[in-house]
Amino acid sequence: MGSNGGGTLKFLNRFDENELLNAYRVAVYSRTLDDRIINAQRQGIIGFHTPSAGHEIPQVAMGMLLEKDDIVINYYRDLTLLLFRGVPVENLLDHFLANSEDFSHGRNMPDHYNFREYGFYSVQSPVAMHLPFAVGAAYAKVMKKENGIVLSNTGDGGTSTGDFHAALNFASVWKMPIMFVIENNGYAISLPTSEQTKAPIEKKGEAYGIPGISFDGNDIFSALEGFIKAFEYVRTQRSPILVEARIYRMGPHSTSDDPKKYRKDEIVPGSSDDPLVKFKEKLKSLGILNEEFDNEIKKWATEDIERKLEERMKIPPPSKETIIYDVYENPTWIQEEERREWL
Amino acid sequence: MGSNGGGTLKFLNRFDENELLNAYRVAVYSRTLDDRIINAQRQGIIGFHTPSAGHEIPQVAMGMLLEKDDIVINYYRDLTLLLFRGVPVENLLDHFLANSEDFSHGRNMPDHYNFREYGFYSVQSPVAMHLPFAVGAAYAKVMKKENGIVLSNTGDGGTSTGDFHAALNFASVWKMPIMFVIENNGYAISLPTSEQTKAPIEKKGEAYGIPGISFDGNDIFSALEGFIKAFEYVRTQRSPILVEARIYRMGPHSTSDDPKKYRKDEIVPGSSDDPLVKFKEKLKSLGILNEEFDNEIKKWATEDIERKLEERMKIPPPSKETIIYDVYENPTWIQEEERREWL
Amino acid sequence: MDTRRRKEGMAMRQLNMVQALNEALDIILNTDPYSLLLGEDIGRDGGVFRVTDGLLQKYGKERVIDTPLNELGIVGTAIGMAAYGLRPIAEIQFQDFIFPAFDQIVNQAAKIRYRSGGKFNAPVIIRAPYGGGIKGGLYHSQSGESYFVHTPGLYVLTPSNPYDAKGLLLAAHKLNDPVIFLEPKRLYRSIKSDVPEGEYTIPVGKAKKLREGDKITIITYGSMVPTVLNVVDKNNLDADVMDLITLLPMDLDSIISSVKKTGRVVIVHEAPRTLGVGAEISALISERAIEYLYAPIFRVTGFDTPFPYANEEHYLPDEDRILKYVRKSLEY
Amino acid sequence: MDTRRRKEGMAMRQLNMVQALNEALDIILNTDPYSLLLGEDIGRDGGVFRVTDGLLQKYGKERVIDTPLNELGIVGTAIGMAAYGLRPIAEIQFQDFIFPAFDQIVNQAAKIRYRSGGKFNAPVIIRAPYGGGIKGGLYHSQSGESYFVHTPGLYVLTPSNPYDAKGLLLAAHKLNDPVIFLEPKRLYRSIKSDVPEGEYTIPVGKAKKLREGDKITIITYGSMVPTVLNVVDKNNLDADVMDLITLLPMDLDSIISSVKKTGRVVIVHEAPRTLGVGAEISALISERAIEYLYAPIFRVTGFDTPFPYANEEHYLPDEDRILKYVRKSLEY
Ligand SMILES: Cc1ncc(C[n+]2csc(CCOP(=O)(O)OP(=O)(O)O)c2C)c(N)n1
Ligand SMILES: Cc1ncc(C[n+]2csc(CCOP(=O)(O)OP(=O)(O)O)c2C)c(N)n1
Ligand SMILES: [Mg+2]
Ligand SMILES: [Mg+2]
Repeated sequence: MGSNGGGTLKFLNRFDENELLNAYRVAVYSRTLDDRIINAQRQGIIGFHTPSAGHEIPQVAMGMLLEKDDIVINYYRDLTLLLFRGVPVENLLDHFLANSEDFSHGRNMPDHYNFREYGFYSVQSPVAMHLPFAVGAAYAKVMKKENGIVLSNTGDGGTSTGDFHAALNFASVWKMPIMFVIENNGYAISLPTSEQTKAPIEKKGEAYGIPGISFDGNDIFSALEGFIKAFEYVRTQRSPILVEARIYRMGPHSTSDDPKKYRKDEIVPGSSDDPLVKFKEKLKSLGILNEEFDNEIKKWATEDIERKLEERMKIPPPSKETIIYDVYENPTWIQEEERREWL
Repeated sequence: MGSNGGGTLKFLNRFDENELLNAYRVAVYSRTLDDRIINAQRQGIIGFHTPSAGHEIPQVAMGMLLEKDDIVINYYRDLTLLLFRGVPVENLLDHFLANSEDFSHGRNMPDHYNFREYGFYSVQSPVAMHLPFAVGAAYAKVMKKENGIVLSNTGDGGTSTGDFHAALNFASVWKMPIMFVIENNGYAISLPTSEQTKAPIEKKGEAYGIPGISFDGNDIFSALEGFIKAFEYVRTQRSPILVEARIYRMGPHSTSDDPKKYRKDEIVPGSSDDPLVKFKEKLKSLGILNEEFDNEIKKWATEDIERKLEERMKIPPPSKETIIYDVYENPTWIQEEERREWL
Repeated sequence: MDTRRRKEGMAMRQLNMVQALNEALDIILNTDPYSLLLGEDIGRDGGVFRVTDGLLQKYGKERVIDTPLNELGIVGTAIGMAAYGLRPIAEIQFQDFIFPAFDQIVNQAAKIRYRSGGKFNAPVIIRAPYGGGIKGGLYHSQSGESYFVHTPGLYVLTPSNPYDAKGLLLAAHKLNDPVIFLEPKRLYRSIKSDVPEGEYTIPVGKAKKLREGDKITIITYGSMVPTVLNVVDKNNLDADVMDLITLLPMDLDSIISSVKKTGRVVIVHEAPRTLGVGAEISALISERAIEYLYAPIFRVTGFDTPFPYANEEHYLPDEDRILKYVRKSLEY
Repeated sequence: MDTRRRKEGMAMRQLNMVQALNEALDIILNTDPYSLLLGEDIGRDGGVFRVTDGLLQKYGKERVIDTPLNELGIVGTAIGMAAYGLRPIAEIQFQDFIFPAFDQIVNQAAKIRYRSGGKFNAPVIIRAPYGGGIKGGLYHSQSGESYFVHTPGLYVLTPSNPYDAKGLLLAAHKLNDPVIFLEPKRLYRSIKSDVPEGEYTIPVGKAKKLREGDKITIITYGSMVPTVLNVVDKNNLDADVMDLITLLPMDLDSIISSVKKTGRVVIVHEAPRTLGVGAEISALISERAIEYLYAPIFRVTGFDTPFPYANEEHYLPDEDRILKYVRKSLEY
């Protein structure tokens, strides 16, 4: 870290203070939204949520290094990354509320995002099922001579699936420009990573001839440093890499989950171990942020979300006819008949 | 190698010359049978065969180290190992001929063996589908406090499957006494191993915290040495290991395959590179075997197989009612009705 | 609900289906030393629906196994355990996630006895919550029973109330072939019934007649049973209501004799219509009793679409939809 | 066989189904730069049935890909390719080995359009040889079409002769949704028919009437078509013979109008009876045309067992079995 002249600080030879501050702002906004959605779930406004508290740091780091042409094939715990890449919170709220403005007419459970316009794929529930898909997406990019790379992330539990195995092997044999990111938050619902696998996750690439890299994802600078290396590798070698960001899932797995049944919380939100608090302290010590400004950011986030939530809640639910749309490009007689008969 | 006194040679501190000679005899018998089955297929006597020429050495090595209580969950290219563990050639021929004496009433394609009495599982076609099964078998052994370990083998192609991934991970997490053997014969039908994966196969265990070992499976002493270490590890550590025996599939993938479409043969049967010829030369140089005795063995094998084949060919085909047996312990009304109506 | 089978001397309690299933598992683990459970989050967490709650504490990690996240591994290893003498009961967290294990179920479990000429068999029970009604969207609501009913070598069972759930799971444990045990998650906690303590079994392959009537036969199973009973009771329908319970092999005799009596049939299930279980029921009837029919055989089912989140109440067959077709049949 | 659709000016050659399919793939690769093939042994080896013979040499490794041994990977990556603008055609070496990819097919390909509100779709064709008749035993003979026909979001197609095979594969390539393309391997080389050079398509969703008659409707598809035609021709049956070609969505109108004309139906397929495609056909008929029937709807199918090696000729429906039920229907 240090100055590279011209009066502007350059961190890691790359990011100026505005970029860091922006990252912090997105992380705070994401946490605020996360909390509000959990709350809304308790109020019965929203059906379900998989909180992303604890995942913000690696996600803003990825956001800072992704380029416009990069495609992200992501999973259900990526709220921060969606915000970072510019998905309007209105669209997110429409999705959470499953209202008629939602991209899929409210067909999906919350957190099953779909923002193609912002460089994302559509999230499905089956863990890691999107990883082979990501390899195919990379293949299309290469064949069509498009710029950019593919980033595909999943959880530590995802590494146990057959999809992970297929995806890493195909990516390696085909030499695809793809970054596999494991957001290792220590748990797959109740299963600690130590029982998910007996190998360090970063070593799992070796079975396919794919290099691995692992770092403390709770610290913004170590996350940035790690991701800089990883992106550099994929962009220059046009080859796959496996990235492990070691983080901690601070909340429950989902709003249906009660972690007290299976663990003692190791990192409590808001405590000095909370990666967001550590991020703040770092920025403060660098002279980029002070308490007052931090409070302003938080106030803005809370009010912005509140206002927009209230607004989006007025949107009516999707019409029931939407049940039969989009099964095929053109409905077959079966869907047509079902619509006529029932909807 | 060397003498350990008492007038008897002990090889690798373990095997005497009779054991080596027996191994050679089984390997020769296996090759002879293999050739005869291919021939029988051409004559239209037998429907199909996946030749095991080139696989004999690691299989006799396994056979020499397996103990009675060990279970083998094997694949379709293990003729030699079946012979080594005492499966009568009559039973093998009944299976190849799919006659009424076959264990499953001729329901399976040839090479889909099933010899539980000799410590084997039942072979199915889907590549590597038996590996998770093997882990479960090991679990049963451990839970029932039975002696012995589980050995499960498959081809290089098998390492790409989701079954391989699941099996190695579960075996590691559960710490099961199981030896995974990859008979890497260089090809999965037409795909060379170099396009199957970009990692050395022995390294694939590292993704699961399982040690790997690799050796030249064309040489009896290096195969024995490798397997001695591997068995020792599994028996003493009661933990999984991954073994790669590097061999070469000398024949076609199956009697339906024409390797000329995709490769030039690197090792020609009967040439000085043929592992069986190398085995013979080794035994000769050790003074255990001479050409005359070798000819006797081969003559005996040929005649024995010929006689038994002729005999087993007289056995009638399975009755058609057998189609509906063994779907369930007791047929449901559906099978019963189908039998009454059609068989 | 069903108290006709109450056994002499067995204490009864009102339990919900989760409790009843938990009790069945407890009995199995307690009485069969070679039985064990495996699945994701079934141990410490007690299962995401709490069906295995408390069993890890009681029987230990060797017999209540929290597995890595891999359904192929869960089912594949369970088959190996079963073939070598254990009695594994695997949980698939949601039936929607059973498909990575589909190969193991269809190509291994269902065929092991056949291909080995009876030398091996796989007495494994695969439990999976299925169906909608909990706002689960595309991937926490599927009713995939057809995929298994089309696979000879399997048993496919599904209870519709706590009493049957316990007795059916205990019955499944006695079968020496693989069982797909589908639990209608919508009914996990929504109904209670008298459940005896201790062991009892529900016969496999037998449907239950929940209402006796002369004018129409309504055939259903699993989560649609309470809805169908509501329609019948509220509208005083003179209907035979059959709860299939066993989907493979279906209780042909009961179906045919009811149809011969009433001459009218409506089949109700959540799964999509095309090749839903209703198709087989319909085909069995028109092969064997077509001349007894006064009306077409109607199917009231989920739509031929994936399962939607926001509009699930419109996706699921409701009382109106069922009644409409019952009337249509009666007035035909 | 069918020459009615012969196009003006197109040269005809007698080809077998393997050659016809190879030609269709050649045309696709030649005219659509974003099309590509992937699968096991499809490149150097030209496919174990030689359907892709010569195409690697012509179009290179980037577009004719020999993949590692993993069906999940083949289908999963193909879906990703398709969603991002390519037109992949995946080969599964035998349909029996498609199950490791079942999750990708059912949960990903079939649902991608729906869950993304049409933002993504997966125009992938999954080709797979299926059915018996080549002495393949349990794992090289399965007819698993039901598993796919029960899955909304998929097209399921199967040709019964070289002419249709080529035109249907070309038609599949124009669909913007996933297609399961089942090739009856028994007919790969056993029949030849006139096949035009160049491009033509067979309409998806339309059955073909191969014989026109008044007394009975025989509905079949895929490998059973020649057997059914033999029965009809040898016995001079006055029968409508329908080759479904598209199994999802089925050609309801043609089925119903034929049944209304003849009043008698026999359905023939290789797959096991329980929830075979015949069940849906039967159910559709008894929902919509039951009052036109003079006889029960009969199904002549493979048995509800795994597929045996030694006795496959007894497992497969043969002319006698079909004729027996045709007679039973006619005499009812
Ligand atoms: C194939 C499959 N099996 C089971 C589930 C149920 N499930 C949802 S999330 C989850 C745990 C995922 O853990 P991890 O991959 O570590 O991601 P995290 O939720 O911790 O971010 C499980 C078991 C599922 N969605 N898909
Ligand atoms: C799941 C599955 N996919 C495809 C096949 C077709 N197939 C049979 S053997 C084989 C190659 C296996 O190669 P390898 O594992 O190296 O074993 P080898 O035959 O070389 O001993 C293939 C692709 C199959 N049997 N199972
Ligand atoms: Mg996790
Ligand atoms: Mg090989």
